Amino acid sequence: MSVDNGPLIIGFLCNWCSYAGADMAGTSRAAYPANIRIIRVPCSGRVDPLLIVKCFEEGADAVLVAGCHPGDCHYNEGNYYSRRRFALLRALLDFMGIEKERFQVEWVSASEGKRFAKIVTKFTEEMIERGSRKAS
Amino acid sequence: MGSDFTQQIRDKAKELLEKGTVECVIGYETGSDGFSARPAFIYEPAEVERLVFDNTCSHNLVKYLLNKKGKPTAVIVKGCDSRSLNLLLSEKQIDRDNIFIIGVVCPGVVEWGWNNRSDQLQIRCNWCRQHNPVIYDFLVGEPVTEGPPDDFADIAAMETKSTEEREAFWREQAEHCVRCYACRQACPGCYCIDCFVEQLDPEWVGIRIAPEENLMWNTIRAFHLAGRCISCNECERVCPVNIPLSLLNRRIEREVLGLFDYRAGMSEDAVAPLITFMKDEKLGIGE
Amino acid sequence: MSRIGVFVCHCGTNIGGVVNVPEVVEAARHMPLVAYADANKYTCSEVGQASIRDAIREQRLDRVVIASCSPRMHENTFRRTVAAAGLNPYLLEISNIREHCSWVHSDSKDATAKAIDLVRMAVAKVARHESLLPKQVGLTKRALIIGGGITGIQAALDIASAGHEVVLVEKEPSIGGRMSQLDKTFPTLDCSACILTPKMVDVAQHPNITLLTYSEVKEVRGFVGNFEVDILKKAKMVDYVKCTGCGTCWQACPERIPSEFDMGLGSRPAIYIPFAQAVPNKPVIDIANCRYEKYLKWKETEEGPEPPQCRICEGVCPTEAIDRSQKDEIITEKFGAVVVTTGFKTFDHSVYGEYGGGRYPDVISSLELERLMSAAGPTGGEVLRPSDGSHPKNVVFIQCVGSRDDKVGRPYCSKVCCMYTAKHAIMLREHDHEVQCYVFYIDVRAGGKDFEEFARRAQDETGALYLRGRVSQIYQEGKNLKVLGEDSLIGRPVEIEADLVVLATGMEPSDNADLIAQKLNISYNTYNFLIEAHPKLRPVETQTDGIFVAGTCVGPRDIPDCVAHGGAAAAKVVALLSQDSLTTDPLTSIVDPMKCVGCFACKEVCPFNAIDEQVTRDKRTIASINESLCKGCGLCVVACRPGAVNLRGFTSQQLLSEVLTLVRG
Amino acid sequence: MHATAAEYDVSTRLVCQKLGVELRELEDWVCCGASAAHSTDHLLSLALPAHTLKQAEEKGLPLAVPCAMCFSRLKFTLHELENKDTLALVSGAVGKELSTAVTVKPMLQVLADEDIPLPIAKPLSGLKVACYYGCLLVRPPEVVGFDDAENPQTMDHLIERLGAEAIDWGLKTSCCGAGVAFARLDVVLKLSHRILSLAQKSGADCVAVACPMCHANLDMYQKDMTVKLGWKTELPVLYFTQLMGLSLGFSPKELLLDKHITNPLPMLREKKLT
Repeated sequence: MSVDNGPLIIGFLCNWCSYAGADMAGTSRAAYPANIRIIRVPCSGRVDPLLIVKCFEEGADAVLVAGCHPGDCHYNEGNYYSRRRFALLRALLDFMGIEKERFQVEWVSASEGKRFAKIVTKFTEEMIERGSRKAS
Repeated sequence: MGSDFTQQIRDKAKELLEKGTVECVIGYETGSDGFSARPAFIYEPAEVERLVFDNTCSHNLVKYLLNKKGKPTAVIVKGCDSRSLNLLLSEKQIDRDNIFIIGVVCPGVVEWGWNNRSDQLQIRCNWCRQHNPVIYDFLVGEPVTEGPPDDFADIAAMETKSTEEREAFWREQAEHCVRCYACRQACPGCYCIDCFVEQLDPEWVGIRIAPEENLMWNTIRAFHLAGRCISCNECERVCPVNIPLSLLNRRIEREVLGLFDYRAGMSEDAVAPLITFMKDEKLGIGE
Repeated sequence: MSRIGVFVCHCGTNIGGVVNVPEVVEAARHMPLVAYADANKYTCSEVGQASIRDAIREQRLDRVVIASCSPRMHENTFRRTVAAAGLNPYLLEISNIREHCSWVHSDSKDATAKAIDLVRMAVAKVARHESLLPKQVGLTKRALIIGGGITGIQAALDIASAGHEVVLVEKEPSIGGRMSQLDKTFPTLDCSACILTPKMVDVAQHPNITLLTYSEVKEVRGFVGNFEVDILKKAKMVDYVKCTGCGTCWQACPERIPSEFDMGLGSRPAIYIPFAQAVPNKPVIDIANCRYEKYLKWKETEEGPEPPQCRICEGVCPTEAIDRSQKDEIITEKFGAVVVTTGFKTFDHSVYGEYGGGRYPDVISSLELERLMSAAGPTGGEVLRPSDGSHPKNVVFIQCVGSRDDKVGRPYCSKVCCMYTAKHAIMLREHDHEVQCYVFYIDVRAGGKDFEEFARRAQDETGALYLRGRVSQIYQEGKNLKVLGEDSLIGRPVEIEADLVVLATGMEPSDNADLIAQKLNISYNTYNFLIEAHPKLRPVETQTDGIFVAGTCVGPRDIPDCVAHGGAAAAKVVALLSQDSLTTDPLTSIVDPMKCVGCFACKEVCPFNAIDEQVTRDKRTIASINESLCKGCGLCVVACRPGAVNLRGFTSQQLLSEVLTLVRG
Repeated sequence: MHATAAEYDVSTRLVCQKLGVELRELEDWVCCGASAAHSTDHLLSLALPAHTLKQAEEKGLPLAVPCAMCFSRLKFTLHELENKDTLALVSGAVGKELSTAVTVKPMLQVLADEDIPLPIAKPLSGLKVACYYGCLLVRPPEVVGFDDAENPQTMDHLIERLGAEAIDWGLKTSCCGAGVAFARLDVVLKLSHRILSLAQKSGADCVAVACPMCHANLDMYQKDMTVKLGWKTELPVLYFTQLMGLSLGFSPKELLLDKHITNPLPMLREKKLT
């Protein structure tokens, strides 16, 4: 892990909306902190809760999952399932001592580059404030 | 109650075996300590006298049906156990046509008393709202009125702790865990041929016994039962190091009930909450 | 052991200006399994691509990571590059260090550290890529068209003329759709029937087209190139082989039922063709209203008074074509492509209480006016008002009824109403010079060739008075209607005494558009309009390959647009059917039969019905993926607890190794 | 109600007594603030009705409101209080913990309840009545939730039960101009005139109303209409409660039928209803 200072945030972005949204942040030069590492997935519905738990067990400070807005899923329904899965996972993780603030799910469309940058900036700042999980 | 229930079960088992309706009756018999029930597999009409039913009949026998695929079998279920029948039917793990269900209106089951008969009810009976079987072919006992909805006081108590305290609590539990997987073996919902925890590629859980790996196991075990756990609490009962697994299961259960108004195993054709959705629901995710 | 090559792109200064590219290259050289690492000024240039091809050959690389712009940009370019050097194109991974790194971070140190991480993740992932080969599947070179309006007619004719077989399914007894109900068409005022009827006849006579009227699609199975469709053929009770369409029966039938075609303003018999130019020009018996059928129904129970037996049609038919033994029948046909052209219906204006809620007979919809103006309509083309049959002189038009109105849940513009109202104003004046038209409008939307000129003509030449504003109330005063509204341009209430009020009712999808969409597994919006794959770039395709949509079932549009749309869908179908086999994307899910426990959670969540049940040799029922249907979303992978399902290109192993590489460093 | 609308007050009380509907007047009711409050201060326009609502809530009784304007303000307040922030704000202003657990009904709805039997002494046969609801009783529908906003039927059904004929006409819920009653008399005259003339053209012998403001506008200005708009005849305007009273056997005097400016008695005499 080479984020020397500050939290490590892992982002799972669906290929069709949010990954494209992050691309759009790039093309519109909407800057955000460099703490996030993005993993491309076809759909937010491909993000296995096992992966999320694994991120946290291995010491990641925060996880962001982003997918198409409900109703806009490239695969019609994927984000509806992820919404349910993550609602339960978030509750379980929080119960087990991983604050729900550390696991964020957002809907970001391909045109919301600026919004993506804003979300990541705010998320990173929050995580800096909370401090590293390892340190706590 | 005990002797009467026992007699009814024996009579029914005898009838089923004699008629050839089933080739095996899975029930309870008195164990080696002379008073605690243990699972019994009865193949001959003559052996039905081994069968008993009392408040030590804790095991969820539905689990054993998974080994009886394709064979006509009768099984004795309490209220909670009966919900796991619906779970396995909806997940196509058992075939209704091959199963004869002897439902028993559950009087509550007691803790295992080691050398003495205990009269302490197990904690699952405190929150149980399913003394009456939800599915059966033959019912033993008069259906009772179920209590008011569960208030999940145990979960609320845990939630009064700070996040740090909760993390420390579960880390400590994880340090105790020896990954014996007894919880999995007792659970009727755990029937994967190749459990994720033992897979090497992908290696979701490291093979070493370390707290973070143990925590991964316990978290995912609970999550794989999200919307499927039927609260028989056999996992917690069989845990040799007394990890309070019910807290995890019931935290999710409360969420599933709150968000989706769903209780697992209440009917054969119910669709579990994680494999369906509603378009306009608000779940506090991405809003 | 893999030999991975890593190529880091400067992208001029786009990446190189922020990320220390040499440092990334140096770091890459020390990553596990990396045999070679280098930088390029512009990787996507021919020079850059050539250097990758050369390196693959010279360094015997078997996998490639390219750290450059977004994979959404050049993944396909670089797949071709590595394929040209003899590698399987799927043994490539792109690391996005431009859009996700250099363009959004300014601190060189942070950006470089992140770029190294991103490359490390890509290396970990590419090590677990597999060679993949696209599969070929055959296809049936036939097309199904659902809906025989102008759009469906156009699509059918175009596909059939390209040499492919077409089955056109229409639920009514005749094709023609809404266009056949219209009198004239804007902006040229040519007669709707005159331009439509020849096309309808072409359909009937085309050797490649099978016409199934009075039929509905029941069920659709299969996938692109290989659909299997159950079609319900409703009993017509008339033998179309014997019937000559002479009309004796429908003239003799004593029953009278409000005519659907005439919007209830006229009547039709129980054995009927909907309109004179119907195709096929042969009747059906409306079983629910036929006297003899009612008698037969009564005989089953003998409850209530005995209805009269009739059977007059049977008596008068010169060819003995009436066949009461016919039953509803379901046939199954195979198709390679489906075009949905189910069209529209008009908004039901009775929800507007302020316009009388349907209570006033002289408040009519514009489609009703079309029927009143049509020479073939119930009044023979004389515009007579429904209440007393008099000639209306003062006619008020109200625009946007069921359009641009959130209050009734129809916020969209129906696009055609401004123009057809202009047409009505012109036509009414032509019918009767004393008519004065008033048009209450929000905006006059006349975007289209010759449209604005046409709308102007209604105002300038025919003296129609356009009032910008909505009508607040209509009430009956004596024989006439009082219309209260506002002219918002002068900011004054206006009051008009009208003989007839015509509501420009908007378009909404036909009944059951949602059910058809569900059968075809395509999406629809909250108003039940079908959703195209992309609103601009893929206007007639859907998310389901091989299913196309066209015409007003997708959204409001006029006749020229519908014809163009139908033709566009036909072109797509022809392009599909002209292939001899179809190539499937190999990035699909796969099932490990040893791990599958047969719970079929995967099948529940699959949005594409791509999961089948399969029985193994040891008699276990397990899941198997239909790779032609699978779109690679991976929902099934997550639903699968034992991890029996995996997604090629995004396997659990790959995603996990990306995470572990990152967190363990 | 005690002054200009005494006819409404008296007839309502008589009818209620006869039907066994017990009315209890709130001791500390305050003005609903219409229309001064809601055009000047939003919070005040909620706080005034809220005070009255609170009393009804404390009494645990449904609130029957004779005036359409008061009804409208009370319903609006309830509607706005559904919002938690507004609820907190208004609670602060009133100085009491408010809730939305109060039932507010127009008097018309209370008396038109078909579960209450009508001991008809004298059916109003031959009388053609134009039922006029006005705008505030039924609008906006999502706030007041009473009958159909364009073509309401509650009063029509009631009038038919009295033995009279309720005519079908199109201006049942049109505005009489009460909102600008003092500022723009010309508007009031025009709007009220339109209502009266349609009622008359539609064959009505009289107009029945359920609101003091509607009554005032329609009844009071008929003379002015004659001068300014050429209104030729007179059309009596009665409270629906007066018509109820008449059919329940009360005398015109008891019902203060002689107090109207447009005298209904000649018409009633002609119809043999007095």
